Amino acid sequence: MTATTGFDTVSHAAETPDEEQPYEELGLRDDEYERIRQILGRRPTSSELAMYSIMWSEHCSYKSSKVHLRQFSEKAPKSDLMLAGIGENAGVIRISDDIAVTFKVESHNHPSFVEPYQGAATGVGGIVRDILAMGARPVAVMDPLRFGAADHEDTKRVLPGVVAGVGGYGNCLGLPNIGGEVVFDPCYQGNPLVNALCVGVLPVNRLQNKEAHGPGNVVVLLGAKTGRDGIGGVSVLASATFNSDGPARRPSVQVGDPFIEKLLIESCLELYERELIVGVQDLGGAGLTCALTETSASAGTGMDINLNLVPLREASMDPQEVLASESQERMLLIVEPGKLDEVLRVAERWGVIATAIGQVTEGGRLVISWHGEVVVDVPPGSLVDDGPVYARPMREPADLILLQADRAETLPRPRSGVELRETLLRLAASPNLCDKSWVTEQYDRYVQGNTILAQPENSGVIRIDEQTGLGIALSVDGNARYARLDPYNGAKLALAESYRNVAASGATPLAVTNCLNFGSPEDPQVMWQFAEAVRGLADGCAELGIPVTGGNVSFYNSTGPQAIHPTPVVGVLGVISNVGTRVPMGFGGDSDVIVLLGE
Amino acid sequence: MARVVVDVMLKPEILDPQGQAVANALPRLGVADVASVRIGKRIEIEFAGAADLDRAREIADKLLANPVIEDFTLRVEETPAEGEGQ
Amino acid sequence: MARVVVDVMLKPEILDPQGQAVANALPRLGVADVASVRIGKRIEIEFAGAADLDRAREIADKLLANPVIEDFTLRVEETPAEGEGQ
Amino acid sequence: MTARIGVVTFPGSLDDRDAARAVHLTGAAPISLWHADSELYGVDAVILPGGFSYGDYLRAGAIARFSAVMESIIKAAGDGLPVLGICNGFQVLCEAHLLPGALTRNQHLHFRNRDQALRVESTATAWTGGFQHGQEIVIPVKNGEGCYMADERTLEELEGEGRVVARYIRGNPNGSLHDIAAITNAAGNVVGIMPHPEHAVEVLTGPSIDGLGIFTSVLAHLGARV
Ligand SMILES: Nc1ncnc2c1ncn2[C@@H]1O[C@H](COP(=O)(O)OP(=O)(O)O)[C@@H](O)[C@H]1O
Repeated sequence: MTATTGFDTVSHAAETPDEEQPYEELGLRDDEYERIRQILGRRPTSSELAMYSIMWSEHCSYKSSKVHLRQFSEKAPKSDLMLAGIGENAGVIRISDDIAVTFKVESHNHPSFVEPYQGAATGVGGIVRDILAMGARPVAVMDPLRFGAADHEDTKRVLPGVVAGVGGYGNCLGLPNIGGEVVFDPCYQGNPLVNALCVGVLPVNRLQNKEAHGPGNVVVLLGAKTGRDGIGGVSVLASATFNSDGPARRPSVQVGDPFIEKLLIESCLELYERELIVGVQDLGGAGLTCALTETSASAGTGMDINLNLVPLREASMDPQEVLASESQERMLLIVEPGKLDEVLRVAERWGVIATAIGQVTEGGRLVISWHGEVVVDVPPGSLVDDGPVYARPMREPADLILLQADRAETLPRPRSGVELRETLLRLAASPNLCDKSWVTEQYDRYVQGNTILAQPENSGVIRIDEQTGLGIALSVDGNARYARLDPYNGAKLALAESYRNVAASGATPLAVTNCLNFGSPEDPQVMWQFAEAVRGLADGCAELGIPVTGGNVSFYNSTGPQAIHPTPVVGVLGVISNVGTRVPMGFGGDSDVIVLLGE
Repeated sequence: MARVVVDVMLKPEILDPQGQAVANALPRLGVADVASVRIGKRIEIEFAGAADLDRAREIADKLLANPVIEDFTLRVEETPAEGEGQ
Repeated sequence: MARVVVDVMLKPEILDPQGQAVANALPRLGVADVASVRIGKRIEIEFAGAADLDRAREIADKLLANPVIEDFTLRVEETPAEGEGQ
Repeated sequence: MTARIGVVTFPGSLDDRDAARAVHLTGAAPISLWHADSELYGVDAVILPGGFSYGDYLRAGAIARFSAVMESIIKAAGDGLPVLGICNGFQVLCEAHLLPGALTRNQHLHFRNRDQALRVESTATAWTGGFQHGQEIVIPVKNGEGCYMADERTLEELEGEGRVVARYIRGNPNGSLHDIAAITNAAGNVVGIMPHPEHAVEVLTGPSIDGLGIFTSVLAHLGARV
């Protein structure tokens, strides 16, 4: 570090090639660090190192899953309805000449174990911004949840917090919750799963993209101030060797402010409506780092960013902390200079902070300065597209044969009326089957006035067009016990269940999203489960003729060395031309005939 | 009867949406010189017998504060005689 | 910078379900000698200049407390120097 | 002439579009009113919709009450303008002292959303004239701070003057004193109701269409006044 600036700069990095850097602690391997040095032609600055470590992490780069996820595109039937697919913030499906729908499910598992309320709340907040970034008004959420045993101490702490968090954030945003899952299994004891799905609606011609086109255009940061949220790992370690007296322990918990997010939604929709912006990207897990690199990389442009212009909650933040911060409720906008004033006015009217922090440049370099010194000078594509890709070793779990041999048929059956009664009562009382209204009552299902079906129906149905009655149906399903026994068929089964639920409510299934919750990809047995599940889902989609439009992978879900059951959660979106024809699940009237379809 | 007061505040680096919303509302009330507002909890624990500070600390730690995002301080407070006080 | 602390508590006759929930949970933690728990708000107002107690009282009266259900007290508090404190 | 019913949008209002839809379904014209604009544009009545104005931070309704539009509404309400506060709107009306008492945290401490049975106890308001006295209706309730509180004297006054407009029946969802779901001011033009009539106006989306009565009542009230 230069004595004069007090922080690591590009020129200083060029002068001190041998300075030791904590890349291992940041999760980068020797060869990955070498690659970074090659790309830059020097050692990275501490800010650059932080950025590469974030963007090349499993979470952002999909380095272990990429080779498998390709099947979704390769095997998928071609569809003219898909306006945006894998690679975008969320998939977009056209459902009429002028209306499109976008939906996606994402995980927020680990934060929800540490701080259940905020973890779950910010999980909802994050997926909502993905939907917003496509140009859509969010219209509903769903929440597939997994907890440990219902009577375990940790579950008593985690479950109420998670449910209150999902409700607290979604209710405050005015998003009806139209379905989800609550499943208990000891395998989730130390690692509950909080997946959140959001669906949004947009006029086809309002579809937004994240590309930072047009050199000279202004880069605007919209929303909350940037604080030290969720940067425990990165910033502490990145500054570790530079700070002799040792960095303070930072919180890794993000706190959400749904009120600001609601204002963010309204201001963005007004900006889209009035065609005031060129591009937009949400700030999610990887904060500014991800938003700046993805927007410039996808357009093949560069940027000049003055990081000092970013509104901070704490003045003492380092540049790498600003770049890595996971503060919630922020969006990045690309704006033509002539429209900047109007954009700032819209933000002000809604009470949201908007700040021009730099501009788009030609030449493909992302240059970030701090107190007049350049602290980052990178080709953005190297962070987004050139991350490592691994074909990890895979092996069928050793216990699988035994598990599969232990068949349900060998279990004793109830033989007498008394036994039957006993079995029935046990089933009815089991946490996985019993009434879930303690959870769902905490969610607003009426807001927006378009909820046609919600809990406890097979799928949620939302009216999109009040004139024509056009609507959509959504279901999310997963069965980890099946997936544990047979991940290939388990994933197919989740898809089939979700597909059936949508069909059963009277809609035509159109598209798929998924959240793949697994253990560590470094465990060959987990990797095998993952590969099988992806293969199963891709084959299932090909057989049913509907595409995967997006999703999310969550690895490293385990309690100690014990991985969770493989838990692919599948969401299916359907369209219904007139919601008046929806089919609720209750029996309709007295003399209705009951028919059993199938075997 | 003895009272222990526990003050629970969000850690300084944690976002305080409530405090921020209140601070933003003040100019509309004609108040301009407030730099920031933080909102936390004040919890009064009334002991049947003597005030037990260790007990109270344990309660605060386990039940009242979330150590991931909050700090707390606690102190014994004289209980004002009935009818007194503001 | 100067700080005024406003403590807002529910009036004694108003039911405090949150405090009650905490009180009810105590026996499970092995705490038996707590007579009651009341939960209110602690609000810290940081003034840009000198602490203005009258200003703060006005804010408390108009905005921070609802006189139908709440009482408040307020006081100036020394701001601990950076890095100090608990 | 078509009645013009204002629907206020505060930052964080959520059910404003639903309230406007309900107004529209009864044949009146919904007029959007913006919190920062003190102009009421000559509307015949005003609805403060549900939602989380200012995130419900501090206390629900506490910050919204200080908006420019509320100053005008407080004045107009004094002159007899019909004003309806639904859920968060009810909270704003109490904070603004247009209605007595306060809405506090639900006794069970959870947000609760369910289809709620109510009994209409007063038809002598601008918003309930179209119901039968004692009529039972079902409309959704959804709130975290819906527990109505007031001191004994206020409660006696409300009961004595017949100003309890609706009561929860078959279960009190939040612990409200006297099972109070809705109240009115002495003049009967300002009504606050915790459950959401605007979510019970269409067969497809509501548990009933009982909520329509609120919106048709005010139209009848306005018509009679002309
Ligand atoms: N299981 C999956 N199936 C299909 N697409 C996936 C899956 N996991 C991730 N994707 C896609 O990969 C891209 C990157 O995902 P992600 O990092 O979650 O997006 P974001 O940048 O919005 O956080 C997204 O387009 C996402 O839809």
